[in-house]
Amino acid sequence: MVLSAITEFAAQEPKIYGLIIGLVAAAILASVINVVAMLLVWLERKVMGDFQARYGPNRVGGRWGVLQLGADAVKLFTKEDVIPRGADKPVFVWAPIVAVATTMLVAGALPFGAVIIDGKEIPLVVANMDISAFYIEAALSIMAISAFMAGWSSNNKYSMLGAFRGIARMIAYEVPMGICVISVAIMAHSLNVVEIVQAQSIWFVIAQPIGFVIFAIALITDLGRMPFDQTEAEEEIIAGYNTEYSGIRFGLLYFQEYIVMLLGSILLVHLYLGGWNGPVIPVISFISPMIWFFMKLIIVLVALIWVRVSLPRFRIDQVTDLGWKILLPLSMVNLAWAVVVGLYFA
Amino acid sequence: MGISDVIPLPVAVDKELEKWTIWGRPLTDVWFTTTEKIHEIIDMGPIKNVLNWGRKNSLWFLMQPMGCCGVEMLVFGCPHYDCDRFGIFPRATPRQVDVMIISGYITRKYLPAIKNLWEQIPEPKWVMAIGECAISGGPFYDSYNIVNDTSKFFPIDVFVPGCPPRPEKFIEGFRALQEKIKQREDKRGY
Amino acid sequence: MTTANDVLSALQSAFPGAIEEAKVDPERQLWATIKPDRIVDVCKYLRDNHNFDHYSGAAGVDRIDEGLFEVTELLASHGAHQVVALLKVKTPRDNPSVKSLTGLYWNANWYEREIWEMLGINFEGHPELYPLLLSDELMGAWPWRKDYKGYPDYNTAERAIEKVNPEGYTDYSFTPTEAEIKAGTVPFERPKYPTFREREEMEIKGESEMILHMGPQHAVVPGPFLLDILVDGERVKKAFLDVGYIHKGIEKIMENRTYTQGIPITDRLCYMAALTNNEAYCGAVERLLGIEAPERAQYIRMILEELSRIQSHFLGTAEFLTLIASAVYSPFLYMIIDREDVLSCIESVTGARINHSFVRFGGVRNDLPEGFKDMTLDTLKMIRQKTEEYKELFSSDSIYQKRMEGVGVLSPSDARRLGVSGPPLRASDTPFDMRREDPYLLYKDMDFEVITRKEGDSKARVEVRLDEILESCYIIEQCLDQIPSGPIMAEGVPKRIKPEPGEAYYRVEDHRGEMGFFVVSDGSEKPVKVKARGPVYAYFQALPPLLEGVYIADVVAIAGSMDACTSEVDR
Amino acid sequence: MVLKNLKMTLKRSMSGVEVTRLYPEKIMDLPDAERGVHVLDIRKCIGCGACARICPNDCIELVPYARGNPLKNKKQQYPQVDYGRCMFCGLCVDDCPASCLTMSKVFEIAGWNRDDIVYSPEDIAVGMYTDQELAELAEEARKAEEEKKRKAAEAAKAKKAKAAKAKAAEEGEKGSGEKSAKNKAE
Repeated sequence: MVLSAITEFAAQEPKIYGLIIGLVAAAILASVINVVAMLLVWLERKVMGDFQARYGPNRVGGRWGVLQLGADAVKLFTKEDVIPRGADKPVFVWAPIVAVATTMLVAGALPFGAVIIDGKEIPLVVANMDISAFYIEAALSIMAISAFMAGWSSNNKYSMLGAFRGIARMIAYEVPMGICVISVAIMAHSLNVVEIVQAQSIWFVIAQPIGFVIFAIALITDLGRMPFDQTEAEEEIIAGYNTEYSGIRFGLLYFQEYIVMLLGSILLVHLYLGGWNGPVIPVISFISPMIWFFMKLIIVLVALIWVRVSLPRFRIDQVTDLGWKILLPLSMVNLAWAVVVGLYFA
Repeated sequence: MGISDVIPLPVAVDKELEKWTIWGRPLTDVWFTTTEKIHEIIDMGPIKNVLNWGRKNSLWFLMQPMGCCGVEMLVFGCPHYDCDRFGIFPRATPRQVDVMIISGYITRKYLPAIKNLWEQIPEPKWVMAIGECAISGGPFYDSYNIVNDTSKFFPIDVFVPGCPPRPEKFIEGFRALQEKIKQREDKRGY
Repeated sequence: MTTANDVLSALQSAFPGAIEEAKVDPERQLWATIKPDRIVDVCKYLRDNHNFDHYSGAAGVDRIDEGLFEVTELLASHGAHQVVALLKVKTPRDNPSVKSLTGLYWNANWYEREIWEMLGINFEGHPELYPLLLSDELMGAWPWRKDYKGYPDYNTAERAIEKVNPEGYTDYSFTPTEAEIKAGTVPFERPKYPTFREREEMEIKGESEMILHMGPQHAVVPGPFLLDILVDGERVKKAFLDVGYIHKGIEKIMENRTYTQGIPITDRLCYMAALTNNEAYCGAVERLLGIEAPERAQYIRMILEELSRIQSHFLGTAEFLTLIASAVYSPFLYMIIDREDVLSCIESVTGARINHSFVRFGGVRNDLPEGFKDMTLDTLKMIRQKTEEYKELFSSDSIYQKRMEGVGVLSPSDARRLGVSGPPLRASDTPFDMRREDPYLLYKDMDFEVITRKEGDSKARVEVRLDEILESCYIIEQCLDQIPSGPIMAEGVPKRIKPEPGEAYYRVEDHRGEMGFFVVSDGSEKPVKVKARGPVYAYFQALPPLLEGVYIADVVAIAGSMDACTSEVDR
Repeated sequence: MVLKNLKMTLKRSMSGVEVTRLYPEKIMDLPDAERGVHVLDIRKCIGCGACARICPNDCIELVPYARGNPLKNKKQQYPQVDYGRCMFCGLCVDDCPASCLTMSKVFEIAGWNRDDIVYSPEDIAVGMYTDQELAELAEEARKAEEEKKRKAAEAAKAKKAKAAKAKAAEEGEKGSGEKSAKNKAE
């Protein structure tokens, strides 16, 4: 009864129906992503503990400490909201919102795996665009702007230094990262992430090893994780651009970091590790792409945490040096390689 | 100043609503309300327990080593004692912490600085005195430059003796604070 | 080889009449009282002709009975000979004034400023005589004078006045009471240290410059101190240092305790080197008493001090790692894990993790427990293996090399001029180690190497520390082999310590450098003056010139590689 | 290259050893020399106050304690330790002539209030007298007291008798006394 009404409505007003479905999907996506990001924080603390011969959270919520992040969230979201005197109030208030909003924009275009129905692969993506790879790349760089807003508006010298560092780093690394995405697109003959995944009969990590390394480094830089966390280097500039943020606003920035980490890893999996591609598992063929996708994702996430606990931090000038002097030329080489292999031998 | 003051409701509705109660209070108090009233309601009900559960399990402290106890504070965060087990976590900026550990001698010169730090911490916040110097001046009680009684300046919730206290004592102190928060006995009354 | 007698005779012939009284006691120490107007000449002569290029401090003594202040200058040499010259200058109590040595020795600056603010002795020719450790309100009270009446001041907390300043923060001031003004214990003049605003107005020249206030609370610091750095973008142009945030007045407190009660206080001087501080203080008092610890006690002391050196070097390196990496950086945590093992070895003997209060006059507190040897040997084996691993890590990793090589370079001549000692000095190609230079305990029987490096940068300093850990392991193994049985306390040590009137200076190799205690006794139960010459004081003084022209990230790397301990600076 | 670092952490992770001392559940083995909370052997304490005199921090105060040994002086006082000031240096233990003050391995003394960390003799004492023992001892003390009183009374009696004797003797020597008085007058 209801179903038939809906189908009728969909047939009559396809545009409005599409809009409603899109909004519902976006809402589900936003809440799911937040929960997953919280799980990710928990995962990081546990894995970090494992690397460091300790346990990590194991008190709150049973033996595994799964509710630790719940406690953190409750605390952060009920803390006093301080806007420092002398801060540029509107910008200060909007910075975390912009940060989270841009991550959601990225999330909209990223496929979160795929399901197989009737032998047909259906990617789980909210907005399937022709240029989604490029769109994601562009939206990721907007995040540096939100960090800059946060740093600039705080009326704090440490924040400002962090913001400047963020911008300098972003400029140095967006270029090689963009070139890497282009190389991938050339090889896949498409800028659509879904098509890029489908084009990977051979994973691009094998076809373009240099590109993979450059993209991985640039991605870590974009995420602002060790050894590239100069924007919030605790030992140098206190907490960088979020020094003055507290309570719920800091909570947003804090979780946003992890959401970006999740999305960045998904992007890496899609572009280089063959996304959800993998041999179909017979019994549960319905979700077998999802299983492959999540396995790859978790390996990438753990690797990111592993790098974080084991490497010391670069100085900001060394970071930009690395970006301009090494990664950029190498990405050019990679581009040439991609053009040669992708266009002439394919 | 609530919504009801601005937009007068029809009398009939008002009367009907007055009969409804929540946690023994008229619903109108909650429904058309001010911030203070919300706080009152939260204080009464079980929501406060949930909030306090979150707060007590996520005590981030200010990384502010001041003396011998500072060294043990460092060790307290390291694998052998692993404060992360309890959700305790060091942060470098006062804006993002809940607990300030006074881990050493407060001198006349340092008192204004540490008081500023305390004022920068957003509510709810707690303070712990760790080590003799923070409690009473310790070995330096008769010095010309030491503030003896720290509790005159800070609402200290937990006193942890030791010179310096073993890292276990830091855990003990934090657990005492958690218990205090749970029982709503802390000095500032959260 | 120059001996103290040679120096004395040379001085007497060069400056007839300038030396009022002199003695040589013990062999390598020259005590002389110099006429106040000739002190600069004498020091210049000693520096130029007898290699006294190491200014290791100055102590001011208040001789209230005689109506005099004495300022004792401690001069030594960086390895050319082992003589320590302790040159005394006397000045009347009313209107005291002494000639400044800042023209001769760069690092005399802080020592003289400290004596000035504590005792009120004016130093003629000192370039910047403004407060160092004390806050402005205590200036002029001269707290180290024997007739300082504000002492003991139990009521500081009650007298504090709260006032909200224009920036919205609460200021505290301790305004003196009427009674205190009458009693004359309060400031009569207040030379001001420049405030933040004044400094910013003075120093900032260009549009792109700003002053970054690192501290008093900052993640970089091992204790509160204020490092103002004038930065242009990411480059540091100039650095200013303000210490004294945890000035506790240890030297004054020790004057009000008996000799025995002073031992636990020396622990708190620098908590990482509690055992060597004990050793230096007890050594000085033993010299005054004329006793010597039995052989077994000396071995026990050596074992524990070397163990303590290992843990201190581990912590120093680990802290440095957090500063160039972050607090979640794993090798830092691994070092702390290894350090815990060493700590439990020490704890099994002394019963405390950090502040041991273990050394006693003429012996040690208790004997080694059973099974200590096996436990220690096992730990040492593990430590050796781990240290080798860390060394390999440092030498092979390219990020480390980028962050450490050529950062904060101290040339050998600069290092000597700035008065630095310990690992930073040895990293600058100067084999200067008290264990070799002025052997105390039984170090003269031990076989070990003084580690040096040529480069003088942060990397060299870290490598010196790691190598010293290996050397310490070797020394401990020798000690454990050779340790005899016997008593652990010397005979005839009185229960109430009352040394004969006199002075003694005793220096040891702290984990961070040269640590010396200068103790003056007047025959009573309490010392007249205890002066601690700490190594970190010298490092800190050398920090601002080192920081010029580096990046902000390097500020923490350099400060960390120095392995500073604020508690000892402020005392 | 940076691979060395990565290898090191991976190795540690693979070894799977957690070094964490699970404190609230398990307390690590502390050495015998550990300097923790004081232990006062109340039967041995002689209340000399040597510990209070040697204490550099002035944290030991001698206070009266009701459950002390009634056999001894009733005004005897026992050490009360203020752990808000004690720096666990062990000088008091070294200096105790009756070796009744020692330090234990207990270290858990955190308190909610400043008063919670002041430990009266009752909190640190071991070998405390039970009520029965205390009653017996009190009885003994009472007996001793009575004995003492009796003796005192006897002594007083004896003294009185002696005094009476002396008086009698004096009276016998009255003559000479008068003489001396005379001499004095002169």
